[in-house]
Amino acid sequence: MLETRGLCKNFGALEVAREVNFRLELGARHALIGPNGAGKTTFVNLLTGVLAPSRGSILLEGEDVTALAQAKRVKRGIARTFQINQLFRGLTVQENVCIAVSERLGVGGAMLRSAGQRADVLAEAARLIEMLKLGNDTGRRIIELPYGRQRLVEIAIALGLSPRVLLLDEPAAGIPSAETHILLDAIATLPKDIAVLIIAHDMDRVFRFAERITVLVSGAVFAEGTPQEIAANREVRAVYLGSALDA
Amino acid sequence: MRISRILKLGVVAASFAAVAATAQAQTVKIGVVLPYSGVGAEFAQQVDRGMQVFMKLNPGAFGPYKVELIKRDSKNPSGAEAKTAVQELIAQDKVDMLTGFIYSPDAIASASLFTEAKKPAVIMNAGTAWITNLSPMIARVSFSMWHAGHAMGEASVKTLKAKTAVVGYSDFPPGRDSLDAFKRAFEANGGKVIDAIPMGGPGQVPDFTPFFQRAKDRKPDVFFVFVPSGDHAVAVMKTYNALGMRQGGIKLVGPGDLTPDYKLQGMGDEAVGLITAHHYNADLDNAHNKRFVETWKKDYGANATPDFMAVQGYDGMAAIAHAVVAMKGRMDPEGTMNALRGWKFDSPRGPLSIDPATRDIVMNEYLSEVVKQGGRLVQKNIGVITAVKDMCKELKEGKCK
Amino acid sequence: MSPAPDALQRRHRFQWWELLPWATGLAMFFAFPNYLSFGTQLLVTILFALSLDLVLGYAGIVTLGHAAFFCVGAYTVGILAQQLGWNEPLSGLVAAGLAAGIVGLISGFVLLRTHGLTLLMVTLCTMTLLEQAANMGHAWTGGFDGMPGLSFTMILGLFPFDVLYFKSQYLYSLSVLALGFVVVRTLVYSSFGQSLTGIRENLLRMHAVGAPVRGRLIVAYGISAALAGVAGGLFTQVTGYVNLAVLGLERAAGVMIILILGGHGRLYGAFVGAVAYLVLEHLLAKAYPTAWQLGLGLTLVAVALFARGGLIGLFEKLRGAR
Amino acid sequence: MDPVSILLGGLSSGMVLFIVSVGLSVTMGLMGFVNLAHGGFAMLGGYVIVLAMKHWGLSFVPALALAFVVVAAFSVVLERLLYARLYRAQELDQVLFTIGLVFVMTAAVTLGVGPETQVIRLPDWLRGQTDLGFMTYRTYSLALIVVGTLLVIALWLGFERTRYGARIRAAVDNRRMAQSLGIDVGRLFTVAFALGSGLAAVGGGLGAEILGLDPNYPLRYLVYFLIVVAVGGLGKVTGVFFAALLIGVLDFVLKLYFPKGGTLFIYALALMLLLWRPQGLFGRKSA
Repeated sequence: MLETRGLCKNFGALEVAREVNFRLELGARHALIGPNGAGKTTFVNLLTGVLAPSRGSILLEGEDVTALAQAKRVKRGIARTFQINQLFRGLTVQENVCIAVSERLGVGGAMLRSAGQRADVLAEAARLIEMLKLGNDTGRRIIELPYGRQRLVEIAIALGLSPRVLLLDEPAAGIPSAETHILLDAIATLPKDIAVLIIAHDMDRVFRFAERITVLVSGAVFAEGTPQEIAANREVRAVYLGSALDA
Repeated sequence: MRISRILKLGVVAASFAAVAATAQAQTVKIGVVLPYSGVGAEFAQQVDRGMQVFMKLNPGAFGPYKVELIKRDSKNPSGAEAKTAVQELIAQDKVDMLTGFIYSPDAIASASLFTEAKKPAVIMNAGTAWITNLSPMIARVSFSMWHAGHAMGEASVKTLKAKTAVVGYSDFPPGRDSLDAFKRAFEANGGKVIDAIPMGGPGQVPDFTPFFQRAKDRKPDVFFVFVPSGDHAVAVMKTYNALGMRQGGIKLVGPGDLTPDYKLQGMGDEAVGLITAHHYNADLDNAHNKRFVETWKKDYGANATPDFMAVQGYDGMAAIAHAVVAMKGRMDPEGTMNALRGWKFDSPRGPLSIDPATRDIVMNEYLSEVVKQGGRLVQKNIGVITAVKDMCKELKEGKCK
Repeated sequence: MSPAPDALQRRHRFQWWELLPWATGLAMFFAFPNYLSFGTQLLVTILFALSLDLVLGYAGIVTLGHAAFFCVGAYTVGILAQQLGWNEPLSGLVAAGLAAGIVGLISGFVLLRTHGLTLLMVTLCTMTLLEQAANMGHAWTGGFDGMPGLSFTMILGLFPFDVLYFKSQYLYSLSVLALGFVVVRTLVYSSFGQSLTGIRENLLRMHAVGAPVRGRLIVAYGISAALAGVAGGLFTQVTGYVNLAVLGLERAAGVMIILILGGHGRLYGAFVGAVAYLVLEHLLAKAYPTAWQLGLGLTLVAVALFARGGLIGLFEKLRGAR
Repeated sequence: MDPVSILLGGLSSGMVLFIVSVGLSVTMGLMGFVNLAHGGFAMLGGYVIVLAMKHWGLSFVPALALAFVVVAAFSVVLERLLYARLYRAQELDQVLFTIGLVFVMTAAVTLGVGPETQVIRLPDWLRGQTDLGFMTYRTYSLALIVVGTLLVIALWLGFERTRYGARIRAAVDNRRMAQSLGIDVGRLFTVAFALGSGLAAVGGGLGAEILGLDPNYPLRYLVYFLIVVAVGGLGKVTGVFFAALLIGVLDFVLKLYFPKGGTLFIYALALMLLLWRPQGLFGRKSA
């Protein structure tokens, strides 16, 4: 589905991605883990087109999208969330989701009809808001919400794009543990043919969710396999997992 | 909504009927439009004070008639503000006449109103030559850029014996008018203008060095400079001296805007030797001027000096007084204009009159040189050209046709 | 209590108090027939500020050069009338809007690659360039002396421009402003307007939802420029005069200040700001004729420090606190 | 026309631009604060000099030093009381605030001193012409070139060779990183702001001979200062220096040879430079 070949990125002498060969299969539930500074977010930025790779290529369903602009990749079905919330802070939850949905439905540039009268957009937004249990906050502005709830809006926006590939950059970070189930439920109800790549720190959850795990260290793929394989991999335990797993 | 009432800058009612016994209650309303705030405030002050000194020195000038001055701020030289002020003075305050107008755009924008409403206007400064052609209701007591420019062109050849000249001018209408006027007269008398250098817009005082460097390299006999009166002039003197142009044998000449009277002392010795042509300077030697300057210094401080704008305010009031008395306080527009046509007056600037044909001023142009006398800088009279008309209209140049 | 989910629909619906400005505008016409000249200038200023609101308030493009488009519109009408004798007012306004809109699209295409300080600078440079060009082309523009005696035919063939009493001019300007307002209101409440707000609020996210950000900005810039051009054309028509003073930093900064004072990105900020600014200016000019800038400056500093969102923002806050 | 005098003329006006603008560049680069009131500090400096020379009989050079101290101190007060509240505000609020501040400064000077242009009397040794051996040239221009050169060397050394300079550079490059390294960025800014404003004051005084001095000074030259900063690159001392010289010389040459174009060229040039390199001619491309 989504594939990288020999992906490299450096900032001057600093290499943040080295020869990354990576495959995300159709319907995959894939996790990307690695220590801080391993280049996980950089990798997402490369996939979505925020950054241009220094070398290598990115393929979506076998088609080279390396040179494609960010917006065009979104149109082809790559959506993401950010590690640090990137929301329209002065707008309401409803408006936040509507903006994403409007773009997906191709009416983001429509000038004549009031956004409040786009029944299709509003219905879709309402569905997503309900799904993420944000119904009570629909009309509230982002800055009025606690961080955890904002996190859910972040997910709602990504889902509003009806992605085929969904890249979740530490989606659970900042959500109180009592509410993480909302997030997990939402992910669980995603259509099966969506490929999901989740970057996470919470190993426990990763191992429950993921069917496949890639370990990134210093910008390079260190290991890849099923959760069992990764858990059993001594080297991985040595460089990274050790403490996290024991904890 | 009280916005509109707030608009009035201030209504200053002034009664100058010295003879308290007059029973005549005819009040003539005069709208005064000047830039009381903003960059032109200094000019407005000169004109305003000139008007006041006239009324103080000539308490009986209006005869038995009462005159009410309604002052309005024209702010920036956009024309639009002035036009709004004029429109409201006419529609609301029902003025009989209008006066003031420092900036040419203010007079130009308002001209159609004078015609439409049939309100005579006495222009106290605005110097673009063709302003008087815009409306039959306009009479001008100030000057046109052609008065001094043409006089200086003539005098440069005849008096200063110059053969070549370079002109430097601020690149806006008065500057271009000055260039045309000087060049026309200078070349008509056998001289040759070898370069004309636009020196930036009037809005800001530029660094004159590159322009003056260019002029210096051309080695002309005279360097004629027109810049807006005031701050530009100080910078001109500085640069002229700093580049050593005087030692290079290049005479700096220009209209009197180069030597604004109230800034003259501040220019220092660098101004000595500067030659200008103008219709007024505070050092003019006549009885009227002596009294004018004396009163000015008494009222506004020993360091205050009237300049050409001040005397224009003075003469403007004189013209209005003449019209009021001639019309016996009933300001029929045609009659008022007829009264102004051919009006003669002995002003601090010498004898002047209004040309009946063009309604523009006819006056003397004085050629003067800045000299040091008793520790002060003084403008020494070195020649007079009498009864100068606006040569732009006489010669039917450009827009003056 | 959080607002109901249909808040968006309700907010975009026309509300009774939105008639107030127009009712006031009409009431002014009957109540102060002698002050219509000032009123007309006020209406033109509101339209100009409204056009700026679209880019500055909604799309978050911080520009200091918006006077350039006002100027293009003003000179389009002036030059058409003076050089070609084209003095039918309505088509003149259309021409002004078109000319300014085209200039807006082209300059937007070139300038909107930059942002922040650089954008501030390039817009400022563009405006200054235009100012210089207008002075150099004084054979066409009249430079500082401007174009005197411009006259226009009757509006719709029915109402003559009266240079002395601004009755037709006032109503004409009020109608044009109303029209312009409908355009802006429709735009900002549309999905397009929503996406502009998105760009202002979070550029990164806007890219990530797949919006063609630059294209949207250029279109918004072009529309806004066209409106500013209409305001400029209107200015020339009602004043019957135009000179170089339509340009320059003071005018550009002035309209920006008006908008921010009223509250940018708030649709009615332009109205409140223009009225407040002009009243303030006149009040202060009356009290301190030569230094009204002091009071104005202090007011601006106070607004920047304590009243983000301008006067309307302040009003919203007070209402919210109650 | 001889190229040397053209070069000298352009360099001297470029030096003035540099001295005034360098502080603006540092503060804008450091805090990302759009300080449109910077020219106001230059103007205040000029007025301090005028008043000190007139009323206290100070001579030119001590008056310059006094202007630096007074304006720097005044700017610290403003910075702590007002500017600091707006560091996290939107660009727009900063623009509004600083324009308001310019109005206040302009009005205060108009009320207190008067609307007219002030003349700073230069000492005799700075007036007239100096014989350079191969040519004579305006003494003051030569002095400006010397002062500007010394200043840029001093600033360069200060930035590159002292700990404080290293901190400022670090903070310009990456503020968050600098903070996490334990640098007190707030205090750093206060110091840089005071230094920048003080330098502006000196520039206002030194430049009065060329740029004039009156209450409308801050707005009149704002565009020029901003162009220098934008072209030079934010927070780059040497960048601002070369940008100022480049603009000074180009402006001079263009005015000399094509006076008809007015200042058209310099704006066109700045526009093209900024579109070509939005981060400035000497600025580093941000990642």
